[in-house]
Amino acid sequence: MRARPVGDVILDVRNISLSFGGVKALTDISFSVREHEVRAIIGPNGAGKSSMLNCINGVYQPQQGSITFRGQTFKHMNSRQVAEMGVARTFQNLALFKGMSALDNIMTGRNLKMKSGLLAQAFRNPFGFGSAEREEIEQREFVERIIDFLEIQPFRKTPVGQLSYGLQKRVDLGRALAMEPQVLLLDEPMAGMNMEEKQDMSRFILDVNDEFGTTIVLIEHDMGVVMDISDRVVVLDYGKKIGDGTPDEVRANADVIRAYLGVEQ
Amino acid sequence: MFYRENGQFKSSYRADLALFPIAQDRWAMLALAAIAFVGAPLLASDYAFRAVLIPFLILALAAIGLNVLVGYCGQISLGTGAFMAVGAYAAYNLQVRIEGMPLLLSLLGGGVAAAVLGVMFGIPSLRIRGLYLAVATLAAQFFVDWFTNRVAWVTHDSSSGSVSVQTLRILGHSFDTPAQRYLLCLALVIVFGLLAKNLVRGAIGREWMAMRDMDVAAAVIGIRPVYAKLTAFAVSSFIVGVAGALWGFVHLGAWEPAAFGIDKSFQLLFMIIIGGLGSIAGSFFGAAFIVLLPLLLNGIPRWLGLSMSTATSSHLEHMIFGALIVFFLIVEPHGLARLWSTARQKLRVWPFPH
Amino acid sequence: MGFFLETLFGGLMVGMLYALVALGFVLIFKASGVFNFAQGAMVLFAALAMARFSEWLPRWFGFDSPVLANIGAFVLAALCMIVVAWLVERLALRHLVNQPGITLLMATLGIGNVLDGAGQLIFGSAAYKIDVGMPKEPLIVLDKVFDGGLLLNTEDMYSALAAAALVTLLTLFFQKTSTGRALRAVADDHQAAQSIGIPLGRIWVIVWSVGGLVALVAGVIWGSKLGVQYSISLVALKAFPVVILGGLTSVPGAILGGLIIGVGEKMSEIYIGGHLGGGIENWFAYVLALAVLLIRPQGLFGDKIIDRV
Amino acid sequence: MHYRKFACSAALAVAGMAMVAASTLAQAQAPEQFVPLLVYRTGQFAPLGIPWADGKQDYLKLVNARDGGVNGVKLTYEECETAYDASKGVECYERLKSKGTGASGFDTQSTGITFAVTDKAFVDKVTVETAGYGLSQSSDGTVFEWNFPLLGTYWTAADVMLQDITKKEKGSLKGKKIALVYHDSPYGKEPIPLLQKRAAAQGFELVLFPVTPPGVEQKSAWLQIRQQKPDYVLFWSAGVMTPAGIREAQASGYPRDHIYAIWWAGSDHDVKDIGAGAKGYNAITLHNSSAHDKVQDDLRKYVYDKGQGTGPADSIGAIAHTRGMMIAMLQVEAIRTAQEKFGKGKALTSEQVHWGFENLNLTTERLKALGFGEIMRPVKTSCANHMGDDWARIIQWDGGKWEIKSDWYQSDKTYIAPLVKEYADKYAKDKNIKPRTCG
Repeated sequence: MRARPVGDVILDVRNISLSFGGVKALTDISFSVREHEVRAIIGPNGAGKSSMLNCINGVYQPQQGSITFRGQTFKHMNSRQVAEMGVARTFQNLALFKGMSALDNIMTGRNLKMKSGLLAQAFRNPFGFGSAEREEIEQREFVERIIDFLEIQPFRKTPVGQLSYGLQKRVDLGRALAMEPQVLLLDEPMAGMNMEEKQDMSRFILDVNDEFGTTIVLIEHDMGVVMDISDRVVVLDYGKKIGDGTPDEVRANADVIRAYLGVEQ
Repeated sequence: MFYRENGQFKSSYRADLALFPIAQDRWAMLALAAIAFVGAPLLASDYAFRAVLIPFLILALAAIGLNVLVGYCGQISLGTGAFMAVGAYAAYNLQVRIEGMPLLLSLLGGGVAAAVLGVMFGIPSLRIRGLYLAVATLAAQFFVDWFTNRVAWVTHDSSSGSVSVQTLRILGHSFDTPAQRYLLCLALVIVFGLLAKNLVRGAIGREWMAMRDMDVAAAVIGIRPVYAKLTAFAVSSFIVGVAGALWGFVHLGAWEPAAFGIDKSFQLLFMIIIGGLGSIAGSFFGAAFIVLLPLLLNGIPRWLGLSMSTATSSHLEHMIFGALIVFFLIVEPHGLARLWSTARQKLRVWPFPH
Repeated sequence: MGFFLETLFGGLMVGMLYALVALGFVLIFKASGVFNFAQGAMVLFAALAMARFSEWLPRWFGFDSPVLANIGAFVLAALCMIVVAWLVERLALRHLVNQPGITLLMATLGIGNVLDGAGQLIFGSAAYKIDVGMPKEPLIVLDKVFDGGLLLNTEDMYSALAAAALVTLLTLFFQKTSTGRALRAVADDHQAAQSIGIPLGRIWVIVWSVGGLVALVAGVIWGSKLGVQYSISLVALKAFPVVILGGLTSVPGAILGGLIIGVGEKMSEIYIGGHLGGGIENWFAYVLALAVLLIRPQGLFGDKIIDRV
Repeated sequence: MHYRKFACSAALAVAGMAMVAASTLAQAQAPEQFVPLLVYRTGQFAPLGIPWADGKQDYLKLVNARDGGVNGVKLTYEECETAYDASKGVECYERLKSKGTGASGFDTQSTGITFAVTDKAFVDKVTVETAGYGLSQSSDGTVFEWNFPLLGTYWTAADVMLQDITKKEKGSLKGKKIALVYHDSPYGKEPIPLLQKRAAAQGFELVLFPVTPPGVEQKSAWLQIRQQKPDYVLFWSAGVMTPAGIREAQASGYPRDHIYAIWWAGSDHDVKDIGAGAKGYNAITLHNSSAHDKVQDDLRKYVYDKGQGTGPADSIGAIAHTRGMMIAMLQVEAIRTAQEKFGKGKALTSEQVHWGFENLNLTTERLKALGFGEIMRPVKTSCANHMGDDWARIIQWDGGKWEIKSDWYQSDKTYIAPLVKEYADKYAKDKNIKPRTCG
């Protein structure tokens, strides 16, 4: 089985409610994520899955509820704090930096780690004065490890815009990994992939979870995948939580079957 | 073929991170520098210096500054002229008010002043986006136009509000001949060009581009929009400010506020569009283009011996400018810089198609 | 008191004239997502055409009825603007579909330059005259109430009325006609519009033509006020704060924005300007707009912007 | 294919560079005197710039056609479009300054360009001729060795306007209120110091109304004028600001005949389209614009009838056109004068022509001979006095044409001289120039 056993709660979401104008996107959502586990959020389109993630990393400010991370409780998360606390995120419809190379995209993931100031960077030089060059090289080395891990060496310098969809998804993941996150939020990492790509991606996700012990919160439509790789599953429907538990429990949950898996009966 | 990289292996990331990883480029750059520093001073005429090379260099510098903001950070500004003006007037005041103020310090001071204003007018960018911001930056333009005109202090109480600078001396060495002034500009442009290049290829540069390409994602990976945007505004206006100071001190020598009017702002914007958004080299291409095109347009008829009225040629100039801008936006949004790198790519793989 | 009212009315009327120019921006932005920096150039181009044709037509066809000349000139100028719109769509816009707004904006800067050059090349760059019989002498009312009476600028008044009429027409056009509705559809979503079979290209030509006609009316009004010369293209600079204040996508916004800016300008110049040495109205308009944007980044009536990831 | 495009444009650019360089290696041939013509036929001020440029070129053509040049020295010329832009102006200046045997003086037609080239002129030893514009203190030849604000400065204008007003007011302006509505730029601000001085001395109140360029909208200024009811309005405008201002004056019911406009706002194109609306509008002029004289007839005879006119024939006699010819005439006479010293029939250097500018002496007879007798008054320059004699008079628009309203005035030196001294000294100090001694 896996190297690191599932630990205690690392991220605890309490009674989150979010609405745009009159429209309710999330109503009173609560669930918890345990260290090292793979936690899936499923639900039909428009169920509020992405909104949930957006609340967690402070893109949206929920009107009610709180989020507890490693014992610290927040009403409003600010993206910067979240990032500093080690939460990384990939995006449903690619949010890569189109104008930049794969390498640079992943390098941005290291920005939090780069400390040298504006002047230091301006006067960066190969002669060993100042911190900038050294830092750049250190971080580059780390990023190269990720590049190897994701097997995208040949595309380092290619502008991501020109990469295939599958590869872009990997770069997206790479950018998140570059932050050395403790919790990794994956928003439909396999959407629009073919079987083979999906298998690769699942492998990467499990490896990450395994090798680095990264806790993973995953939104995915492909039930097969979800049931295979996740330890516990939250089910959302119309912004409400209708189920929570192990894959088997969820499979057995009547509401879930009605709302979601119903089609399969 | 010309660009044969076989046998050039990069054994370290440092090598790969070098400014010009490919040997040919390094040589080309050295050659270029040699021409600029040695060739030009020997060959060029007064006219070439004063009317072509010096304005070209200064505008290129300003374009680099604007490119940091627009090309790299994606915050469009229509108030560049204002920041040039602030640079020029600040430098002027440092010169006339402080006895024995070193010229270089005043120039840098101009930059700092512009940077401060830049940050002030950058603050709205945290809330206002895109087109709204673009128009809002005009506020800077018109405010500074008025301020430099109205506040006598700015012009050292000169009767008409025009200012005029003394002879330029650095460390007791005075820069009178066009060649000397050219070299002064060249040196400054190269220094600031390199600094800018360092910034855009480093961490902060990546932050800027991240903001430009997808600000939400950028925030999520821990980039602070405030920091990224305001640094972009500061750096950009600093460089633009220095350029403005040079424009006033070296190119014009004496000027009225109109010298930094809204036309300048647009002219610079054209430069970076044509030269290449998000490219330092592009800034140079753009500046060269904008400086040379008018000369060509009213030169060509003369050299071909056919007489075209000055009015006609300047109307044509407008039209060709406009047409080219649209053309570039359609065909090559990355401007001359991209054309150049495509050409280079071709040379690298020549004779093979790719 | 009397003076205050005069300032107020003055501001309102000038505001209406700004709104007229601003309207061009809004129409085009609504339907093609383009912030048309060329609007000023279009005003100049239209005004030049109007002025010159009204001068040439009588010469060409040997008649001397100013009314006829004006009507003929207006029609020809209108045709010119439609051709311009068609060319713009052909040569520029259609190649820039779905480009980011900033790219489009820069493109219009280019188009503006072309129009400036072309206009003056074809029609000349001296000062020309448009005379559509606007009254010039002032109207003094209520001279019982205030000493010196209350001065009304008749020309501005008529111009403002013309502007108001135009606005009503356009609103009707957008609400009632099928084309108008198509335009609104396109405005809301290009792809969707295309998918339900609205030909984007044609719509754009239409909306740019409408923008051109608005520019023509603005050109006639400003031209008969100032005479036609290069500088009237600069009235656009007066309209920018109006558009962003009112919101790029809202016709009523343009009108209200115009009135606010108009009044704000005059009030600031007259009541604050003195203490600052005067000449502040130009930047004050922009600062006013900026201030509003800080509270409502999409302008008073603009559509709200939400991030989706 | 991008590459090909790029190659082409690159080639073009290189070629251009080469040509530009080549074109500057000007070589002198058979006695020809080069006159640079900086003009703006486009942009904001084109309506003024076009007739002005035509006038300058027409006169040179006339001299060549009628007299075969100056003592046999053909006048060559080249126009360079500045669009009133300082940087473009500098380019023109640099391109033309050393053409032929050297440029024989620049009429920059622009305040901004004058500022920018003044410094360069010091170094290049080229004359900058700014008849009726430029820095007023530059009439002090000891400091401004190379500037010639011939015939009058803005201080002349302001002074003469006030003289005329004083006359209208039976000799006293005490307790009067006089407004200055000005183009908010160095050009528009130039008269303020003198006006303040006179206001203090004559006891009238001076109120200032800056109008932000381009001045398409100046309602607030005129509303305030309507409220404060100044007795007179001095109107220092340019370009579109002029018609816009007159319109506002009309619309706010301010009597046009109490407006005094500077010469740049007193040309035909400024008022003719407004017609009756501008009836009574006063302007100051350096010359009898409405008068026709031999020079115009000659111009028709020798140039326009041969179809070699620069502009439309009907612009002959227009104020701006006449002024253009006058400026060109002064330049030609400077050349002629210089030839007296450096050799008749010889092509002269810029520096030699400068001597001519400094020793101009156009007597009534001479002017008559030149065909300018009706148009202007005698003028005599010297090493110290680069303005010469500043004669100006007031003209008035009667709804259809300009009419001469006043006799010739000359500025009152008791007000101007000390100002010139003060500002010239300040300039000298700022630029640490050592004033030369004239004698």
